Amino acid sequence: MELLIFLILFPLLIAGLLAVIQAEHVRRAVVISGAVLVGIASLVALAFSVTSQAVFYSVPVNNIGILVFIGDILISGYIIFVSLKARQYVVTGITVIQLILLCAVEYLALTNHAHIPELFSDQLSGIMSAIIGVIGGLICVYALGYMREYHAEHPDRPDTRPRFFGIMFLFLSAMFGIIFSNNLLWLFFFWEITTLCSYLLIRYPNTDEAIKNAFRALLFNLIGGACIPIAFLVILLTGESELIGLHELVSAGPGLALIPAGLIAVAGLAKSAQFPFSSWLVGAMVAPTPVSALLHSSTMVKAGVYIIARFAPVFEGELIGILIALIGGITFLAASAIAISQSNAKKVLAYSTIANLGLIVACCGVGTAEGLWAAILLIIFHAIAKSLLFLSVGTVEHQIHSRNIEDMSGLVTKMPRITMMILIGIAGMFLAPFGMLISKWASLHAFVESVPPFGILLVIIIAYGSGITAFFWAKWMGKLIAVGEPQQKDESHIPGSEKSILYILSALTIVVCFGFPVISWYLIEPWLLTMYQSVTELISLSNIEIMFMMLFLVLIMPFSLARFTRSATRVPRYLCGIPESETMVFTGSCGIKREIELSNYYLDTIFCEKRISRISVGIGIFLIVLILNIIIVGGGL
Amino acid sequence: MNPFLAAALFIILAPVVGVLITGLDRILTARMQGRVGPPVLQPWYDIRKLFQKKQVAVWGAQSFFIFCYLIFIIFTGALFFAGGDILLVIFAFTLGHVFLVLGAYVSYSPYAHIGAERELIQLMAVEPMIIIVAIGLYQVNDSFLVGDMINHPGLPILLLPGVFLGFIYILTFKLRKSPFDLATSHHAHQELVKGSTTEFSGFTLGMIELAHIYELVVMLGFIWLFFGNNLFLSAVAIVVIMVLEILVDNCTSRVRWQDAITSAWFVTLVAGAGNIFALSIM
Amino acid sequence: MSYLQKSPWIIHYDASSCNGCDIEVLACLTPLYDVERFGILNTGNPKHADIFVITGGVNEINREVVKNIYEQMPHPKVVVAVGICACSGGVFKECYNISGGVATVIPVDVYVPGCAARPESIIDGIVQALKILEQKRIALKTTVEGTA
Amino acid sequence: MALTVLKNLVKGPATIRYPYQPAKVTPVTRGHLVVNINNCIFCGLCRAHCPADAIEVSKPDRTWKLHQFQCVICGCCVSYCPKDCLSIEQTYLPPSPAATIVTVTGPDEPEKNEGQEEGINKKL
Amino acid sequence: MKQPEQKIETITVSDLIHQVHVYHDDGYRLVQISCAQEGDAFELTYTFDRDLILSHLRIPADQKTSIPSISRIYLASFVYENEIADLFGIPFSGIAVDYKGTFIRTSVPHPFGTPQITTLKKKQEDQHE
Amino acid sequence: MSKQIIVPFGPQHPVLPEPIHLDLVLEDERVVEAIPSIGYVHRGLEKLVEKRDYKDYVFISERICGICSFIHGATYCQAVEQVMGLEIPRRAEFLRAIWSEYSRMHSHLLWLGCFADAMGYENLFMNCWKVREKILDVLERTTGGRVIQGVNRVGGVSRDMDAAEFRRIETEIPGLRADYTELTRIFDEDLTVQTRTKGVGMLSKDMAWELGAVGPVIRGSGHAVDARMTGYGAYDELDFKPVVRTEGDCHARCLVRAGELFTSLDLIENAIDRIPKGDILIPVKGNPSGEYYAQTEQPRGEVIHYVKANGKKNLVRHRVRTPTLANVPPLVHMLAGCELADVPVIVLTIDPCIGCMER
Ligand code: SF4
Ligand code: SF4
Ligand code: SF4
Ligand code: SF4
Ligand code: SF4
Ligand code: SF4
Ligand code: SF4
Ligand code: SF4
Repeated sequence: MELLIFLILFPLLIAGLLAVIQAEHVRRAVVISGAVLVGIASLVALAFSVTSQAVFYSVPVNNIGILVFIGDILISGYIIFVSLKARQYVVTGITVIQLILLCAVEYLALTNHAHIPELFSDQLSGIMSAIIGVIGGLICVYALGYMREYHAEHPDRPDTRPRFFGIMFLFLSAMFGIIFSNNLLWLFFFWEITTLCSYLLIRYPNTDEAIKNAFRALLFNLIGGACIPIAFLVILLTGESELIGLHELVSAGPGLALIPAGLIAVAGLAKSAQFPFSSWLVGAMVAPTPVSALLHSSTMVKAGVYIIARFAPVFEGELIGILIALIGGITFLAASAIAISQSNAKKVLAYSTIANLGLIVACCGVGTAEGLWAAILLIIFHAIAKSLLFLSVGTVEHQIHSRNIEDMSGLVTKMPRITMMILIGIAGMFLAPFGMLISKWASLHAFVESVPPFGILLVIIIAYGSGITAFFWAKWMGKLIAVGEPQQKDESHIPGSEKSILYILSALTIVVCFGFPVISWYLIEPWLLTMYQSVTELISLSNIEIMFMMLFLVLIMPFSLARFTRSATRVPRYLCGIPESETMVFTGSCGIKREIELSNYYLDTIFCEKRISRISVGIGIFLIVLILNIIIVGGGL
Repeated sequence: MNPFLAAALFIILAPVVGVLITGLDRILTARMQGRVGPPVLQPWYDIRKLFQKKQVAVWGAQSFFIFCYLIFIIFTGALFFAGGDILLVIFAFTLGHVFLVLGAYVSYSPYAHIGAERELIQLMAVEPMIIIVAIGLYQVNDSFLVGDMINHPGLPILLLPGVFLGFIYILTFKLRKSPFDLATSHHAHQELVKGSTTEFSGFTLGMIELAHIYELVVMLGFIWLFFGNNLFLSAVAIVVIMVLEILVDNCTSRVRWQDAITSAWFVTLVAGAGNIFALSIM
Repeated sequence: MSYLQKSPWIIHYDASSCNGCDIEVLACLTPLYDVERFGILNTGNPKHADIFVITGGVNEINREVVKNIYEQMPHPKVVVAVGICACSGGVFKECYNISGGVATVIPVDVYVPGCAARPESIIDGIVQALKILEQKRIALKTTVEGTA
Repeated sequence: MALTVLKNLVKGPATIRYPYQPAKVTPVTRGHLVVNINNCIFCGLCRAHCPADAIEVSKPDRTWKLHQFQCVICGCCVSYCPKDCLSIEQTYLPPSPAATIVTVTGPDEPEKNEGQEEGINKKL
Repeated sequence: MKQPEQKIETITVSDLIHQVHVYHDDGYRLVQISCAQEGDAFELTYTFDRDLILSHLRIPADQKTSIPSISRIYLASFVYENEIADLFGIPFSGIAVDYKGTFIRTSVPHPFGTPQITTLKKKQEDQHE
Repeated sequence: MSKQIIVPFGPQHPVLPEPIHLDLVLEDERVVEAIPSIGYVHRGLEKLVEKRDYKDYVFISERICGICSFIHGATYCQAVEQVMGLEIPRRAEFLRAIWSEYSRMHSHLLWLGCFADAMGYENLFMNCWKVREKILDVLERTTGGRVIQGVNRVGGVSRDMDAAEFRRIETEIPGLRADYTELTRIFDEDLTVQTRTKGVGMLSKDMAWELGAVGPVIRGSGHAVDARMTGYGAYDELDFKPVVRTEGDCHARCLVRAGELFTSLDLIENAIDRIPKGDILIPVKGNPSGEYYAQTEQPRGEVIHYVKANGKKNLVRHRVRTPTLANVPPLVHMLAGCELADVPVIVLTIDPCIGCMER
């Protein structure tokens, strides 16, 4: 399977190229062709995974393990260097600890050399690679137009675009590495690359806030990351060195794998921004929007849930799994609640990302086949819909110069197309015929039967969470379509590349919704079959019929629009009898002319950001400590 | 019964049943207030009247969203009576309400806007309990299909007393009855004028009224599920619950949204969640 | 009989009356008179209303308000002026701030005399208004069909 | 409250089913103003004291005019009439689509017969 | 029943603030401010109450010189002052909540301060065009 | 960016029976600013005094407001009588007191109903108004008008009540008392009413005095300010005790009014017991000259009728300082920081009477 090597190395090559290219049009060509090639290759990988069983592949190079180790040392060295420079001594300390642990691991691994294939690919890898390749590629192309405008608007910020695009592609490369690695030492190496890249991308604006938040991201990911070498030590000290292979470890069953899997899952929790680690993701919003889209929809955070999903079969019915699921559940609930109190569009997206990841983590944590089925669907739908949302918000931001949802009032008249796409994205996040809701439905099905009574606990959490989710999404939709004074339609300033990417993503959202049964039959179910041997029919046929009826209804609806708009006569708004002197202006008390101003509710007396995050960080820390305790006790036994 | 036949029957019969129930509700309310009240068919007259009026709107798009609302409420009911997956019924129901809310938002009028926000608060308040109802019924029936639930030979309510209680509590929200008629109410004297429906008139308002009637029937259908295949008992229960709702409507003032949502969530947690949690342990 | 006559919804506005007539309008809704018997509801919202029940002689700043409410009501609609003030300005006819009767601002279809107008008179007035409402609906239908 | 509600339910509605049942009136109810024109001397005192300016009196034409939709039925004129020919009756004026002015012409002074005319002048 | 005579104390405009302060410090409640025309001039009367006994202060006024507002002492006076300003056209200075002539909007400016408007309306005006 | 919602509240608003306007600025549903705007009922009727005979003007003064119609008329007459130095028949003063108390009860019941309605308590509204009809029946039976009584004259009243009528009233009183007890219990004890009124619209004792509140508003904040204590008219002979509560919230003001219903019944019984025989109207000759501030207690609080005359048949100035106007500053104070849902409750709690406020 040279394709795997290609997917890892090709983006690396592009990254190298981009880092040196200064000319903008050349960069453009390289980025577009690189993205297209990566996208095609990833789809080919997907196609392969449909047709074949898991493939294993050993890299035909000797002593490549040493190279990986050297790479690890270089990354750590760089981090130590920048953290010392920025006086972030905690970061330095953790990196040093990590390095020491890693040396020990390497020593053990060398003395006890395992013969396992370094790379492998199965249906899950196929799905992930398609997400990374296609959506990641699209985001990179989108970034071309976006970053030009970004620098035009912020002349004070250093323009290091060659490096920027280099890192973006490096990131893709590392993501492919993570999903194709079978050797966990490799996986860790790519893991650390993503951590480093995210740090670099977040601090891109180079403001004090960006730097601070970049270090926060680095710190949290390193804390999580430090758990992985410990897991390696456990593996290498307790058993056969073959278990350093991902596939081998998962197949070994909970008896041997539970403790390392638990430790690696903690790293996954940090990476996927679960409470108590969530604040790095919110802070990362200072970065340019394509970065947010890349980190929070299809890559970075997905690496976290990917690794947990990989180990999900190990967690089935185990206490550690339940605790992980609870962390996911609490995160889902708390992050959704906080999203209500936010008016910054990117923050809403950030919190809803955290919430959705929480749901995925919860599904993985229960570890049943149904749970995993829901988790994978969630990963797919979330990646598409969220990147669509991030990118369209980025576009809007450049047009109206605000990220505030309140400023998007009546956007439907100003930018009807973009608004339509935001609406599709939002609908995709919570409305009935769209994917996220199918997944939510599936996860309810999954939880209700699993590990009583904890499954029911998760069901209750979802029940509350879905009401909350509906609130903040619906009010945003409402804001977009609430028309005070019709504005001049003006979409011409939007770069073509941005627009076309948005079109592709919205089309994808709809296509995937239509196509989800196909995805389920050809990808998810076969994969689950290999993991769980027996798989029940997860979505019965009648439900698919229903889904289609609903989709049909939604599609047919726009046609009735024309008929209804014509017949009505326009009348002014009801203002208790006070006439509108001009549109939206009335004469109020003291003879003052007032403009009608409407804003959404933020309910911050109930859904107070500080209070909720303080409480849930507390719960999160408690649960993590509990997990680690169980591991220590379990390890000691 | 053939699911398509059942759905068709619902679409045709629900307005009849709904109008009668609403009409009787209005008479009973009037009698409780020491008045005579309107004729039984008054809701029907109202809807027909609204369809006769000339259409006015702030923006034409309003009607579109309300049309979607009506369609999805009807769809929800059809799905329900066809015996579909109850979770999907609930999601379609939510979808319908989101359309209502969007319709209210469109006009950018202060009262409709606040009504829409309150409508969303109500949605948020009842959503957990409705999902818990579905889960509780699943625990009893081992199936999410309404079609299976109505064939339950026993009385699910015996296992789900808390869930039933919680459901009745949030039914007040769904029927837009005092003390939880936050977003819009049947009579005019409220701080929001007509809340979310302020900017609708004529045909559009007629569609809303019709949708409310369908909604009522669906909500009463949920009560049925608590009594399995015992038709007689469920009919009695529906009557008793309706009378109880009307009584509560007449014995309370409207509460603030904070009290509404916290009390609904509290009841959901204690009665609803407690009940299904206990069931899962057993 | 059309449905319009079975379900007349009213909106009430006090265009500078002395309250006497307003409380009688409100009294119509209460148990003793209970106009809901005729399907009459007080909507409080011009966009839902068919009948505009207006009291008082319309003062300077109310002119705009009254017009605004009237315009927001969808056709067919009728105006019932309740009380002597609304009919002609009554004792306040000569006050500097009173325009003198609702008819000076919007067309009135039925006048209900009385100071204060009795609930029974108000009911009679609304019943009369229903006939006019029906005529207007038919007129409206024919003009619409004529133009179409 | 539940008690009150149930009591209402049991006691039945308090509604007077007007117009199927007659309206409440008392002997002193002020309904509308009438004039006995035969006794009127067209002195104009009623006009002068009417707070609503509802009356017009013309001695030469021998007419007594009442703007019915302007009269607030206060009874002020009644107390000033030197001939006690004004009185207030209990029944209410019916609503109408146009303002009503009642013009009553008195009998010619010399004959003093029963020739009384009532002209209702409607205009909008 | 015959009530006791009411005493009205007439003071100068410059004394007003001081006197009102005295009332305020003695725990009086502001009951009202009224205005009436006195020939060509106007008079303002401030009424206070303590233990159910009314006390009145009266100052002369005209439409040119502004009267100092007492709303810094009795906030509630803003309603009366705005009303008098609108109806009589007597200017006040420093009203805490100044409606600037929009408190009571009238068809004619200062109806009580402009003598000619008494005859503005004819008796036999046709109401129903 | 401010998260504000601007709501024009009124003039046409179903919770407001009368037009008044508030510019509400909300954050979520919390009121951050509420500026009232009035003038929607300003007719300018005080100016009519320059055109009408001072005796005929009674009928206009009664139409200042259709709710406290009777007391307005009586207070105007009282002011003119004081200016003219008239000693009116004692029986007339007693009759005025009886009718005043009936007016007060009808007004309070009306208010209790509207107040219930402002909280969305429709049934309670209906019940209050059902009881109120009984009061209106008495008023119509004895005066000829349901809401505008028209029996006040300068120099007395134009109608008398006979002994049969008094007996009838006395037999009706126990029934009314039972009705009042029932209603008061609901307002006092109903849980939902309590959540909507307790602690809402706080007006401290000091603020109430400082802002010049009157009537039930100031009595709900712990001051015994009631013009009836001055003993005008027949009140000096009746056993009157003001109803005072100290909580200063909407609930307290509501209960003050409910309590006054009982006080009124007591006063009526009292007056019927003590009413002297005699004339009800004395002939009035001549024209008044002088000025007078007449102070009486209306349902909404103390009202001041100021009358100034210069010996002609037209008065120079008639001015009414109505209770609602005095209660506007406290209202603005109470509205700050409340919830949108509380706005109608708080607005109604001063029992706004825009008709007389703006005249
Ligand atoms: S919208 Fe504002 S923050 Fe965003 S790029 Fe433009 S100027 Fe910068
Ligand atoms: S801490 Fe205060 S400001 Fe911050 S979210 Fe909570 S309530 Fe709002
Ligand atoms: S007609 Fe009479 S009762 Fe009616 S508003 Fe006018 S003055 Fe008042
Ligand atoms: S009853 Fe009154 S209003 Fe009518 S005419 Fe006589 S004085 Fe004038
Ligand atoms: S006061 Fe009597 S007699 Fe004189 S004009 Fe009038 S009705 Fe005739
Ligand atoms: S007796 Fe009577 S009618 Fe004759 S002049 Fe005197 S007031 Fe006039
Ligand atoms: S206070 Fe109110 S009710 Fe009383 S007389 Fe004045 S306006 Fe009428
Ligand atoms: S306060 Fe209201 S009810 Fe009372 S007199 Fe004034 S306008 Fe009338």
